[in-house]
Amino acid sequence: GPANAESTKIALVVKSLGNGFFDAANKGAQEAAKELGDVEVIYTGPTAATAEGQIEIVNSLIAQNVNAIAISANDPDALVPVLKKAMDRGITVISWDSGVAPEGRQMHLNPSDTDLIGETIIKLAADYLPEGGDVAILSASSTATNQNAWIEAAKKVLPEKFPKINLVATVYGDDDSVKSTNEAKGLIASHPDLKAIIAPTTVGVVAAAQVVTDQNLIGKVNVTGLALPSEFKQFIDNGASQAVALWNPIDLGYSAVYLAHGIATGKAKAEPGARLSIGKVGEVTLDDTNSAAMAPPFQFDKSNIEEFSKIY
Amino acid sequence: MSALAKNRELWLVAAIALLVAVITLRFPAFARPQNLAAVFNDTSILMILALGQMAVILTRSIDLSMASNLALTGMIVALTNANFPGIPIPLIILEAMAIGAALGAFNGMLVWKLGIPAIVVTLGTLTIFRGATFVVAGGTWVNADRMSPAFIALQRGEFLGLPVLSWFAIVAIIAFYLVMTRTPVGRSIYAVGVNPSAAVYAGIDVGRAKFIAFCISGMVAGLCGYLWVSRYVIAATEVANGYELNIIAACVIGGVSIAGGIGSVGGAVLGALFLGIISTALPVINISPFWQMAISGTAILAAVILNARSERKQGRIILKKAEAA
Amino acid sequence: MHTAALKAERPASAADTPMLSLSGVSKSFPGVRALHNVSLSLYPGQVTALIGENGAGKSTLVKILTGIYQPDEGEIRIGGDTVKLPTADAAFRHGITAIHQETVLFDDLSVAENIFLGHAPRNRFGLIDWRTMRANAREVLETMGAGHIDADARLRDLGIANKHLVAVARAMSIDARIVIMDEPTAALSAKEIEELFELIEFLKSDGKAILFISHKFDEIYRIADRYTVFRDGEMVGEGLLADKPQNEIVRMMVGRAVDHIFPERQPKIGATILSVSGLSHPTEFDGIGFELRQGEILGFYGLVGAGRSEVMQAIAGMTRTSAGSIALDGAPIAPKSAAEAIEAGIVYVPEERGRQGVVIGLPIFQNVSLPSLDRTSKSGLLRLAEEFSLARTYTERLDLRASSLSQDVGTLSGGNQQKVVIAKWLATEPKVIILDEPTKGIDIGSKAAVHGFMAELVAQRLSVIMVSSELPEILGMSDRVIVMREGRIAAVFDNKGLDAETLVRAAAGIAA
Amino acid sequence: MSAIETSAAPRRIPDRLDTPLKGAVLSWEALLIAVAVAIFVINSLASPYFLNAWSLSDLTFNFTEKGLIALAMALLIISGEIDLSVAAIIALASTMMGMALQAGADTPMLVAIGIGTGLLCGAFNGLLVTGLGLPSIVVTIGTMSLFRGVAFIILGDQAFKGYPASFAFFGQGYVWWVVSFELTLFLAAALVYWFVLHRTSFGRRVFAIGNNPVAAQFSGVREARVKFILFCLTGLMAGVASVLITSRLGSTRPSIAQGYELEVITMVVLGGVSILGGAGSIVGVVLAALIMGMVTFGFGLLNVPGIVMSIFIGLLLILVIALPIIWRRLFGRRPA
Ligand SMILES: Nc1ncnc2c1ncn2[C@@H]1O[C@H](COP(=O)(O)OP(=O)(O)OP(=O)(O)O)[C@@H](O)[C@H]1O
Ligand SMILES: Nc1ncnc2c1ncn2[C@@H]1O[C@H](COP(=O)(O)OP(=O)(O)OP(=O)(O)O)[C@@H](O)[C@H]1O
Ligand SMILES: [Mg+2]
Ligand SMILES: [Mg+2]
Repeated sequence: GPANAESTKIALVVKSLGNGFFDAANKGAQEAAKELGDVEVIYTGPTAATAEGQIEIVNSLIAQNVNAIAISANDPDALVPVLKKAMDRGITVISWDSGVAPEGRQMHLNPSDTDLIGETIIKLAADYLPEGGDVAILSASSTATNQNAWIEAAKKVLPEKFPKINLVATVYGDDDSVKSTNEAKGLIASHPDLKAIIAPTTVGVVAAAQVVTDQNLIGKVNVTGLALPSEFKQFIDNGASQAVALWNPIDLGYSAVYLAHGIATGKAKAEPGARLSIGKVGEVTLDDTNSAAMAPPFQFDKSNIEEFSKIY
Repeated sequence: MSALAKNRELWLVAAIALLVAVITLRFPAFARPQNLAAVFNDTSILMILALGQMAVILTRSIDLSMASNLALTGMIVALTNANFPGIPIPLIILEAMAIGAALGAFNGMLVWKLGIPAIVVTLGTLTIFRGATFVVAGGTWVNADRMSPAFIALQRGEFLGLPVLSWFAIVAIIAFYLVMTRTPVGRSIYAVGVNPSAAVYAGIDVGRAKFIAFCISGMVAGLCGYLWVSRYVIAATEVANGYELNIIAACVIGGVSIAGGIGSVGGAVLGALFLGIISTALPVINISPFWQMAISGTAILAAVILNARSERKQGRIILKKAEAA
Repeated sequence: MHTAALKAERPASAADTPMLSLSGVSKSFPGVRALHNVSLSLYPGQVTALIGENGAGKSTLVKILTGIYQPDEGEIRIGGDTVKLPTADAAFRHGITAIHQETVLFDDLSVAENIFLGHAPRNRFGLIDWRTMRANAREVLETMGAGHIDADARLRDLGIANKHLVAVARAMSIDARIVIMDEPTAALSAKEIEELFELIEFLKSDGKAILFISHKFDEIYRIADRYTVFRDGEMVGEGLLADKPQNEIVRMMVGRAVDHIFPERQPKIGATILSVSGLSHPTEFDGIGFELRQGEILGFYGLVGAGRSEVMQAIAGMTRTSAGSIALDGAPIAPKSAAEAIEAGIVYVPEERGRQGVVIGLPIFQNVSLPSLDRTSKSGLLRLAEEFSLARTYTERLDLRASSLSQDVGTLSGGNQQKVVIAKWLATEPKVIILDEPTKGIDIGSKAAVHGFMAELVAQRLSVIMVSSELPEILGMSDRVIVMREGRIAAVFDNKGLDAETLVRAAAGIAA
Repeated sequence: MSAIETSAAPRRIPDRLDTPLKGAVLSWEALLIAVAVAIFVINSLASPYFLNAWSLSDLTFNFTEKGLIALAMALLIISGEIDLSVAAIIALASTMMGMALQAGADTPMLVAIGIGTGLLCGAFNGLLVTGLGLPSIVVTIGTMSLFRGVAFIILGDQAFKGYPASFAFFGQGYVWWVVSFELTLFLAAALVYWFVLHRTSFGRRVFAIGNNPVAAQFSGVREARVKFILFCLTGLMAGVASVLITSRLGSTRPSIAQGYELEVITMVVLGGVSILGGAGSIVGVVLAALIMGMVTFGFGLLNVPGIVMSIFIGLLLILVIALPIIWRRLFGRRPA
């Protein structure tokens, strides 16, 4: 392998640069690097969230002989060949946040348990709808692995746990503010009885909350989903949203680098059933697809958003 | 063909009416005045941009850099606002227009003074401006909590029952109408596109007219930079990525001839509205959003074919009798 | 001297001091010296005719006076002050207006705007006042006797003559002291020419100085007071027209006796090679029928816009016809493209050299070989040696002046470009060659070369159709002459003792 | 030259004046070679990882697919037309391959379908442009939405995956050592296109049309036919690129190859092809492809964000076009 006498180089490849969630993850990654010592984190990603862009980046990382690549993938399948090539050249590859198909990585770190996220996003809406009613999902891009998995999980729990909640539509805003805005408007227009919009994406949730605010629907339509506290605080404050949830992106970035370092240096081994330490965050256990899940999503509402918006 | 049938704007109005009617069949509330006003408001930015693009296309040029200019200017004004929240919004708007115009002038100078084809210049500045957006913001983004309330609120305010954003569009339409039809500058932009060599004989500096058109499109893109970031309350590198082709498509649907010299303010506005209605209506009538792209592609092709038919050059008609027949 | 003699007869007035004078003006284009040290004076209330052969530099002078071109050297004085005319706008402001030879107008703008673009009336907010503009346009057209033209019509929908009238109206709409007219009558009918002359009389009485360019001597003698003659870019004479008989002016123009230009030849005319009958087009021409015999030069005469080019382009496959038939060597052909016509053995040497003839950007040899590529290449592969030898054979026969065969054809002078154009179609070894205005815009020497070459071609049993608007050329070269008018054949003549007047009458539709 | 000159023996006109060498030194290609060498040297100095067989091999993947399309696009632009729909054609062709895969097609069949779809899309563009006489820039803005739109209609939020192992060779395989199949194909195609453009009568006609379509038609060039063939070729190359990308990604999404069209056109223009038609060379396009590949890969090695690279590419494009113009302004035209 490309182990060398100098520092361990770990690349944190994100879906796109200039996205608040990933910038927060980078913070955690840098923390981990400092803690581990002798680790250099390369924070990189394409400008537009495309698989092709990430492939070019992985190619240049391979050429740089990095020790490990930790990637949040724009496409679970398209990146597999190039990541396989990286592994062939002795580079440790893990995915985090948005996964890669098992053959393209050694392990995957889910920010949280998929089923749990699915349930949480519905619960966030249901908690404020005692009578039940229509809700709709505004997702990111139609190819986003993680969102699709959460939505699947959410649909599964609906009939048993939330019988009064009626999911009327699932639309895609492509993590683009304009598209998300149009889609949110479309949902509101075509479903007059809509009670909540669930956006399990930090871009979509802001767009939806802005639409609700602009159309004076505060109190009528509740926006919820996954949001960065710092970006979303004002919508909790103005009442467009009662509560949202998210895991801690800083911890996520920290964990990704910690795990990648462990596997790259041989301290840890990625195999089903293995328990891997992630330093100050704790430890995770790999399932039979070599995936692990971190903490359950954390909920933000009026009581705590102020505090967290200062952190991430 | 009667004069009526030849009038492109009327055709477009008919097409739009048909489109609205079809949508209304599936979703009756669509044709309600409030909803139509909302569609207009949603399309405001595209309309303003299409007007700027029209000025450039009329001179036989093209501005591929508008969307990038919008992103860069939007980022700069958002940063200005974030760092100096005290600056009044009218000044911010002036700043946006000035920066946009300066970027447009950069394109225009290269076209005018060096004679580089507009498509090459703006293909280059398309990536340069967007890259600069990333650089000026240091790779970060500006979101709602960093923008001042006034920055966000202005276009959402109402005036005479319409959102201020719609008024921006209305003022832009009126201004463009006056400039393009009633000022020597506007007419010289047309003249240059219709026949550049004849324009020289008429005392018009062709390069300068192109330069002015680029300044106009830049200024408009800059203004829309402010409108965009305050509308979607986010200024980021990716803002309006790829939007340049929507702007051109709006012009083309509106009957602006890519060969220059032909096009009207009404046409460009209607072309933008047509696209705006498609993009706002599809989610509403439960047509899969995956159909949207194919539908607008078909609309563009249909518009081009129709326009070409009405534009077809007639023979010179030497035979007197044939003329009468 | 003669001016001095006449002075006594006239009351001394402003008319004797030139309103505009030009001296020592020279202008060169790459490879062409268009003007050399010329001078010219225009007097208030008088019409000065500028006379010279094609390419003598008349239009170049007009462009200098209207700010389109900048002279290399020389001085322009208006009312005694030396002026610079860097742009068309500057010329307007000095009170110079012109009707240019090519109609330089805007097809997609309205008639009114074509007239007033650049000096439109404005309201008190500085905005263009369309209502006044339309009213003014109607007024200008009315005073010119062109009230039938709708000021709101799009120019594209007008015929060529009406377009020309709009160009005249544009010049009239500018309140100018100096009015220049570069062949204003070329596209006008007899009635419109009459109206134009009335207008000129009016301008004269209004004290304007007028420069009038025409190749038609009857017009010149009718309307002009003075003449200036250019030959090969030099001023060779000027004075009062009343003193000068036409033949002297012609001698000045040409520099030698006219009939020596054309080659002597003994036509050996054979059997019919091309026969055309009932050829029609929905809007451009109707019922065209004629025969071309081997070794014959068939002249096609007509006023500009008579439809000759359209007919020829139809025969050569470029234009679709609605009826009629063409037979070559007795076999019917129906070429649907130039490629098919060339294959059959009919080639068309177009009139618009720059647009239809040369491919600027390609070197000379590639221009020459373009229509013959199938012959010079072998199963699609280029063979440069073949191309060079083909190009050399034909260009040297035409005495082309070029530094090398790899020179971009765009760097050649007009006449030499024309030689390349002719060489290129000759190289296809056609049976019938159609030359549309073959000597348009080329100098006298080249003209002689082209005419000589035409004579050579027919001597080699080739058949030639020559479309020309120049009477001497038609009379000097043709064996027979067909006259076209408004898309139809008006008359057919054997060129034996044929005179210019007969042809002109036939072309204009005036009974003998 | 005097006007009247009695011609004695015709003078002999030489074939050429410049020796071919002199022409080559002053050519656009020479400028590009200088730029390419400079970038190569800078990359080698800036990153210790650059001068390495595998790095150089990986580098080629940054331009081979776009470069393949650029070859055909160069001919199309020289003829005075343009095709903005190539990236959309890639998406549609890839989608068709995915559908064929679902229907059980084998590798040769998949390749045939990918290329065939490209060809058909190109023919559709060509028909609209030459048959109806429409401006290609607007036609292809329309078909760009249409082709990708159809891919979205078919695929929606789904993906096609599970391409056979043998299919992976096209985008991931190596012919010999570090020489990938993609690079080999690109070089072979470049040779073919060079030959077609510079050594056949077809290529000559392309130049003639680009310089003066009317005169070319009058000279017996079948303009519509030539342009139609060029649109087909461009579609075909997009189809080929689609096979390579699909193979390299091992899957199909409707959003594949987003934004490639402008990169391809940038490559062509940087290669010295006049956007107004009539001039250009394949050597220039190949060099431009190499330069763009080296710039993006070199910046990548330094972990410079792609967006910052694009500033450089944009500047390079404008500078490379502007420099000769400024040069001519400053020092005047060389006497012929
Ligand atoms: N832009 C130009 N570039 C190169 N040569 C030119 C240009 N304009 C004119 N010439 C050349 O200058 C000479 C004079 O042309 P000009 O048009 O002035 O002739 P003219 O006297 O008006 O002829 P005609 O009676 O045919 O209109 C010709 O040899 C012509 O080919
Ligand atoms: N309606 C028109 N609008 C613009 N240009 C016209 C019109 N009619 C004729 N022309 C121009 O006038 C010229 C002569 O027309 P055309 O070729 O039909 O007639 P022709 O009899 O062949 O004349 P020529 O003597 O010039 O060959 C051409 O350059 C043509 O473009
Ligand atoms: Mg002239
Ligand atoms: Mg003609």
